[in-house]
Amino acid sequence: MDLRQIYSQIIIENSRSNKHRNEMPDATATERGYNPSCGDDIHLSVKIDNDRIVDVSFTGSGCAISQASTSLLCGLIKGKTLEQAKHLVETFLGMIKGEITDDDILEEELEDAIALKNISTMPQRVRCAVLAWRTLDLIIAKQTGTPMTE
Amino acid sequence: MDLRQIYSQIIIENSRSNKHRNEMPDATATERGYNPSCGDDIHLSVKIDNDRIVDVSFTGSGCAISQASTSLLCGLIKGKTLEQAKHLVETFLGMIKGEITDDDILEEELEDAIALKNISTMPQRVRCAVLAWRTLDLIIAKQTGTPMTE
Amino acid sequence: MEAILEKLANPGFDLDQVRSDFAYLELPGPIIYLDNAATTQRPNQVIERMDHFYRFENGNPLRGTHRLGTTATEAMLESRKKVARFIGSKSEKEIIFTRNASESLNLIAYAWGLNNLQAGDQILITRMEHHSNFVNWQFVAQKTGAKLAFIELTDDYQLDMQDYRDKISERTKIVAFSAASNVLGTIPDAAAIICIAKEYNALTVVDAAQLVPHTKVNVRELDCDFLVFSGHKMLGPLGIGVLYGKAEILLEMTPFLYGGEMIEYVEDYESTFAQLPYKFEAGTQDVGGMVGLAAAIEYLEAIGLDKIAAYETALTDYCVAKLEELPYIEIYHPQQGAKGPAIAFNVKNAHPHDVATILDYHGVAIRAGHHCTQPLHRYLGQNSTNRASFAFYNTKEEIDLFIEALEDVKKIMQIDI
Amino acid sequence: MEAILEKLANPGFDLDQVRSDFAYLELPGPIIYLDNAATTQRPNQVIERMDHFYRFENGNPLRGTHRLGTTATEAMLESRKKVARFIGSKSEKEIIFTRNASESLNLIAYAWGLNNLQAGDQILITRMEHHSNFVNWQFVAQKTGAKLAFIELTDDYQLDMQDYRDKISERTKIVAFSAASNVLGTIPDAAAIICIAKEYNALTVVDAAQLVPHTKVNVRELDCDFLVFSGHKMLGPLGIGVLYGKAEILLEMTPFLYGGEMIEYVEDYESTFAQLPYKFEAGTQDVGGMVGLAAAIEYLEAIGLDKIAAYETALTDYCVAKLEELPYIEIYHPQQGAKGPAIAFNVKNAHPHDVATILDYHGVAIRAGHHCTQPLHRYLGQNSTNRASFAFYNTKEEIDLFIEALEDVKKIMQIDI
Ligand SMILES: Cc1ncc(COP(=O)(O)O)c(C=O)c1O
Ligand SMILES: Cc1ncc(COP(=O)(O)O)c(C=O)c1O
Repeated sequence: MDLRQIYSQIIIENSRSNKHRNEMPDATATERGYNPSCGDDIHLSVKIDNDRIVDVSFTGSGCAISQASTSLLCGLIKGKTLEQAKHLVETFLGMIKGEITDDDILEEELEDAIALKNISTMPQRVRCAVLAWRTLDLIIAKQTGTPMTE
Repeated sequence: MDLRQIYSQIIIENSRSNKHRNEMPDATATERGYNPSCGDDIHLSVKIDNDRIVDVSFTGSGCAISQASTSLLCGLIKGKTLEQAKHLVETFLGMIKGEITDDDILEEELEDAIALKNISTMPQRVRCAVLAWRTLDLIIAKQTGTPMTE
Repeated sequence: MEAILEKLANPGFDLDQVRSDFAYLELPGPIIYLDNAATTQRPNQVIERMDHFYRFENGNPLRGTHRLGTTATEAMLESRKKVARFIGSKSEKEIIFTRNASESLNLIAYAWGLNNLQAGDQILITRMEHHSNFVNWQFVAQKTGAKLAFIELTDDYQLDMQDYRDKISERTKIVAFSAASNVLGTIPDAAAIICIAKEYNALTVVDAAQLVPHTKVNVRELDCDFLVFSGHKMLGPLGIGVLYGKAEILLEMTPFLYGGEMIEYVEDYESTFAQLPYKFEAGTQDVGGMVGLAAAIEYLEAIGLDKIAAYETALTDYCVAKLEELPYIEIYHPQQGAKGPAIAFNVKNAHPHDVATILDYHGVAIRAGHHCTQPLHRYLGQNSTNRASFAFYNTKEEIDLFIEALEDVKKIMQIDI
Repeated sequence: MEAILEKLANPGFDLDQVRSDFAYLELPGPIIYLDNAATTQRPNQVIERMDHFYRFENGNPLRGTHRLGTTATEAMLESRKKVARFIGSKSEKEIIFTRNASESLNLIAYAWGLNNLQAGDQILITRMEHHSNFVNWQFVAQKTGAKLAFIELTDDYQLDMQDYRDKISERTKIVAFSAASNVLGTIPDAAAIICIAKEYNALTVVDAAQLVPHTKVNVRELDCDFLVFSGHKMLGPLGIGVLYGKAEILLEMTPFLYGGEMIEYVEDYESTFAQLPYKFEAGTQDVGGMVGLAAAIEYLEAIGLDKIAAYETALTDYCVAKLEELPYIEIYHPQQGAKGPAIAFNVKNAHPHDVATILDYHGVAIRAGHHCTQPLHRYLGQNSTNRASFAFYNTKEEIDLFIEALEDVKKIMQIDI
């Protein structure tokens, strides 16, 4: 495996992007995601209207992988229903766990976030990649009462 | 080494002897000697008159080696001055440590207590053999202010 | 006796193969090691597993930003999983690694006991507890004002269940008991004890240091709140022990030891703490010990705990029968009920220390003393006792040599009974 | 620089021979292990010493009524003597074996701190403490009402001795400080700190976890009250640590952990405790760890601590000089004074975790994170840092490869500085 498959152009760019990086004073829900071992630390905010995520943003800091993953998540779930978002969480976690490997499906559903696929080969960085997704999962669980994905 | 050199007739007999085994209500000094690891537990009493040990006895229980050693000590120091007794403590400890090996000297000074000489080859039983002697050393130290033998 | 001899002849596993795994048996001998309740020996597989870890997998666990940190972290996770499965815990989060059973029991005393007990409460333990499940509760009682009480024994050296029912009450907040006595061999009915404790909402602490090496234990079936044991008594290395605790109880507890790895955020004057199980594991952890313990579990499971228990029971029953033939021996061992592989006894008119020395001279390693159970020994009316304790790598022949050597004790100590 | 290169070329010991003693270097590589401050690797001699103990000397120590109990007891005594001599303690009674430095520091906090501190007292620590010498004092402060205060740092990452003098007072009961920072490499003047503490009758606790592996330490010359360190940071096994304490202080302290071996008499409701050092060692002790630590000390002494310190200092100075040439690197390391073999740094615009991952890809093992020093990192204004830390088995060539790999970090992370 080449490092550039992990630190691809998409990852580096998204990790530095400020597109979704801002406070959201009128958020419906905000949750903190934290990796004590490496210090990745984000706050993810969503505005929900009628079961639909009409806005999403984050603040915080962390490694390129956690920041890129968070940024990609924001781009992907904006405008989706909670149900659709939950499905994306499952697909993303499935990809990282190496359970969903079909690139066509992944690309169709996760779009650019497929760039994180190779993280599944680096156990020590998996937590960085999934941080934002687990945080979103928590938000959805609290909103809808659905259990969190394993 | 043969076990019968350790558990010799002298040791077995002295370990069961009741000759010096009694309370001493009018003792000048009584000290407890205890081996927490094996439970040997004695009280040694002396009556001192004008720097002379005019009476000595013990109570307690323990292994054959500790009991025989205590009994032999009592027989040996009765009637001795504190100074003479201290010298005997030093000789006995020297024998057990393997520092004094000359049988003529040992026999002359320690009499039957030379039967414990072979204990020096059994590190795990040394504490049993020296218990009474260390207790006596403590009594002498408290009476006379002389430092205890190392 | 026939059934016993049959079991000893056919243990259901390859005894010769097993014995070839234990290096101490290569020492110029004989070394008849009957002090397994103190600490077992270790098979080469356990030693080699630790070796491999230290040579090729060693790094600081949990902070793996590099290959050796990752291998160490994985070794830790794997070991914890193995322990969890071994005792039937539903989650690795319930497995806290400690240094030994004693530390596990102190952790409960400090982190649960000091914070949850008060004057008027009762701590109920038993007459046969090891000091490690005794002195810690004295400490808690002294600090909190709670009262310590003891379940006494029957004439057959069993826990007196009637006495237990008489003593337990709404004031009983914790029942801490040994699941197998390290002296008498008694194996009380842990499930029944726990069941009764539940009626009074008392927490249960199971000291399984002597049970886990001998019998399959399942914490979910037992439904105990805490259970502890030591690696070194079950073929594992020294320096590693386990505290099992129900997650919901561990979650409510404050930490015990503070330091690296067990924190979440450290502010200047306040800190928050890590998730289970890490909250209770301060500082760099002994992954070498953990992989050794995991290898020990693998070794035991490859033979089968059921076979081990049956064979060790046969060894014990055989030895008891042989000892009972000797008129100068007094045995402290129950007649009824389940029994672990430990037998306490005395040679009449001979001090246990002398007995042990003479046996050692014949290559037979047993233990003499109070075995860290002074209160039990006061009850027995003995300053100290001898103890022979078995593991599945012992043999009938070794017991025969032990019995023979006792005859020499009789001779040398000039006992005519 | 010339003197540095000269020292690196001629360390005064056989570096190739040393490197052949470390099995991890045989792994398909390269493995450039620069995470020694987290845990060192172990030479084969240490591993083999433990092996031998477990195979042929293993029994339960201190209760030896048989040959294997005696060999284990002797192994324990010998190891304790070796440790005592190694740090210049006047008696083995002052050497308490623990699991790690963290536990040693908890022991002091619980057994001395909780019993001797009260509201109005001050606990003085430093800004650069490891969580293990930080969170334990938070706990004591919260429990006793004593106030925690911090000696701050100078702009050169040194302890600010003026701030120390300003903060210490008659109310200061304990001064606890790291004798070598695990992040900055700073080595404060321990003797001066202790001297000032004495003026105020404050006890001193020296966290020497990072100093003992690097430099000869003498507790009698330092005249500290307590000193702690971990075996695994100095070639020894995991799971064994040391607490040195002055006998007269240890004697006055209550025990910490309760259980087997640390008692004298156990009555039903009260107990008395064993002599030093046993009073503080509950349960079966890790003799395997002790002999491993003793073997590690032998290994270090055979090379010579003075040579080790000089060579490790040269490695560190060389690496600092190389890092300073890279404009995209920010270093947190003092310019002045004594320095230990740890260097914290950041790659500008790259998160430490990414840096570590890319370095690992090149076989270079460093650590990224807060290194258990969150308060120090807040002071540095960094969430986390990278840290390279050296041992005497590292080489100049390894540092060169590390620096080269940093260039690839720059490229991959697209840093243009
Ligand atoms: C300065 C310092 N103190 C204490 C510790 C704690 O050591 P351990 O994790 O071995 O308990 C460490 C190591 O992480 C350290 O670097
Ligand atoms: C029943 C029982 N509990 C607790 C212990 C303490 O175990 P450790 O010394 O390993 O802490 C022992 C072993 O001596 C034991 O037999």
